[in-house]
Amino acid sequence: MTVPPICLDVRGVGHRFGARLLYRDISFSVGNGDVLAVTGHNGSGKSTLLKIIAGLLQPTEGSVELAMNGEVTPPSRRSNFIGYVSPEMALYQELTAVENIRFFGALRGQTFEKIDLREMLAHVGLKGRGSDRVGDYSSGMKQRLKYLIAIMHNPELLLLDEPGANLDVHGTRIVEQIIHERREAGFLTILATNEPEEELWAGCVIPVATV
Amino acid sequence: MGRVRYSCCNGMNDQTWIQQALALFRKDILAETRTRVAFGAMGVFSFASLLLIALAMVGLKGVLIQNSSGQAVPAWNNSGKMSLLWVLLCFAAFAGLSHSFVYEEETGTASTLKLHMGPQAVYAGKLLFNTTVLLAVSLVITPMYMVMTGMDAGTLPMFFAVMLSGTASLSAVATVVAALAARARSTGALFGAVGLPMLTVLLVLIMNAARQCYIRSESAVQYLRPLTGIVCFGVLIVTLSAMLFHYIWED
Amino acid sequence: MGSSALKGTLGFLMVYVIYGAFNIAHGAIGFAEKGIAARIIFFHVPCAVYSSVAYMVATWYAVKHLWLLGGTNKSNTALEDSDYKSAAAMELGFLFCILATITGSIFAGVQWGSFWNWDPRETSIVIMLLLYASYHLLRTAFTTDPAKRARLSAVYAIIAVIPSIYLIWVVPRVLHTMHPTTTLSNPADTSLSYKLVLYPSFLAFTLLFIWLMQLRVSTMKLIEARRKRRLHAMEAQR
Amino acid sequence: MNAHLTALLVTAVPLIVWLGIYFYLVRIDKAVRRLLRDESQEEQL
Repeated sequence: MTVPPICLDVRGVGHRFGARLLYRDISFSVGNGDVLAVTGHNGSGKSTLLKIIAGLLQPTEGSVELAMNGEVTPPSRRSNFIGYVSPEMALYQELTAVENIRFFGALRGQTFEKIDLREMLAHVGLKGRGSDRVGDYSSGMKQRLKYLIAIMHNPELLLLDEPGANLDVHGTRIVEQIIHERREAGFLTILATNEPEEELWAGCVIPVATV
Repeated sequence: MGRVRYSCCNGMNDQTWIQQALALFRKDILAETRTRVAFGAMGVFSFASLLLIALAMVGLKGVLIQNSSGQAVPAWNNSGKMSLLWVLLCFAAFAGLSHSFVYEEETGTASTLKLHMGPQAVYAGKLLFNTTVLLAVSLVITPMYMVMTGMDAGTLPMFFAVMLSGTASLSAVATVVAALAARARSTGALFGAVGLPMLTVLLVLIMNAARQCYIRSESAVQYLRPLTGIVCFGVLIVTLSAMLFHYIWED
Repeated sequence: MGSSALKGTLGFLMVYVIYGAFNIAHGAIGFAEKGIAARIIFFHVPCAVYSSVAYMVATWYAVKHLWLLGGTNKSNTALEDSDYKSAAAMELGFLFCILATITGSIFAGVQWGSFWNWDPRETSIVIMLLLYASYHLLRTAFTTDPAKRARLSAVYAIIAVIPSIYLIWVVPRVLHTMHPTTTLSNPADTSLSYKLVLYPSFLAFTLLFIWLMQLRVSTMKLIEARRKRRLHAMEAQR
Repeated sequence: MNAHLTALLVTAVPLIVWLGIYFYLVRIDKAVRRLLRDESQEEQL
């Protein structure tokens, strides 16, 4: 088990929507085994910052670099190293859980055996529900499936926007365990949250404030 | 999966955009077989229009008119029928082809796709899907139309060439306009209003080519020239769309 | 244009063209009403030409906009400027297209006895009118996000170049045309008295186009400035 | 009435229309210029 040195470098990032300035000059650098929490009140731009880190949004100022083994990954290939759980990123309602897993796996070139799938589903507490359509899932089950899809390729960087959304006690514990395992393994995790107990999962906290 | 395992490859390698596009295509086909929204909407729409056209033109049966060279020809003739078939297919395309982009935006899966694949792959996958659905619809509707209106196919190779190139170009235009319209709030109204002017030009070309199906000609050039017009139109649209798609798709 | 001298030139030039159209140019042979009808070409032809030139201008600025977006240093003013110029050219194209359609229809009514003949050029100009209209329709759909509106309308402008090129060059040749394609495109066939009026007319319409475009871009800038001021005021209140 | 006079009369109608448009445009142009000047001064303040 060898995880290469990971380094996420956020340099002077600022973003504005039209004339509205969200924030400016956010800089930090995190690496292997770090768990970082981004906090701030509603509308402060936590989710936007995660999107910028994932490369889904171009920041109006500054830059974000994800380096693996000291090599900077081009933004087009960044998604191979990223897992992302967010309320804005939905799964396909009319497909079953397994079909969703297979589709997103296929986009990364992953193929799964039945036994793998069973193990993965059990891990997030969806045992035996793999052939149900996601549209019939409860919101908590959808969130669990999102976790499964976000971590199934063991991403070096995991981004969690509102990590505990819609989850029950058992679900929260699974998330806690995932974060713990990733920290042990030397992966990087970033959460955006407002919940004080979720902030406790993180090693360091970055407050985002509107200018 | 139970514990975090890490291996360098993990059975995962860089997917080319073609493989990603094919995965998206397979996903869309699978979803389409579940919901049948696009195919159903287009099928019902074009069948209803087919009935309307057939009924509206019943009165023209046997009516003769003078053409530009003074000969008496039937008013409800093959090239007229063919033109109306294309108007029908054109409207059918606009009834169903926006679905593939709109539902990604509406259900919030668009941002998930953005994370997992590049814009070129998305464009290629959606174009492939839309072309397939439109071809399927025209495959069902055209024979029905021919039976109900008594339209002849004329020169068969030309007929098939027009159907194929026309359908492909039609879906190329509809796909890029659908992607544009899906980014707006009032998608439905916008899609038709923005796309139809572009399609009108294509329709003029297609009708011009379709007329050739019923004109006996010795030289192949007579057949090829109108076809190249259609094919060039489609190829140009696809090229420009592929080049510009990331401006449409990404924020 | 900037200087008022050019605006004055435009004013006098157009007066000269209007005077010349009825008093300098001789009645053309082969046209209805002893060639009186042909005098409309001094206004119809520049309008028709500018209805397609405007599209090319709009496309140029649309390409520039996307090119600036892809660049590394994005200046907001340059991005907005190219967007406004593209949109302004599209509006003027729409205007000239309407004028060309009306003048053409009047001419057709006098010359061929019917205001609408489904002549290929008439067909292509109404489709062009539709293309312009759909561009403006697309713009109205993105009122809340000017950057997105600018980007998407630039993409549409560039993609719609293909149908508009087909409209200008292919469609009129695909269908049989009633228009005199040679008399005006070949300068040797045009009599001197016509050249004396037609060329100044083109110049006048060029000046008019530039002036109108400047005016429109300025008003767009003013509208955007007001919108930004309102947003700032709202932010300050919070 | 000779043909020359008719031609002059026919000329008068579009001429008046054009002059109307022209001076209308000049007025708009002046107003826009003034507003733009105010705008840029406001930014400097």
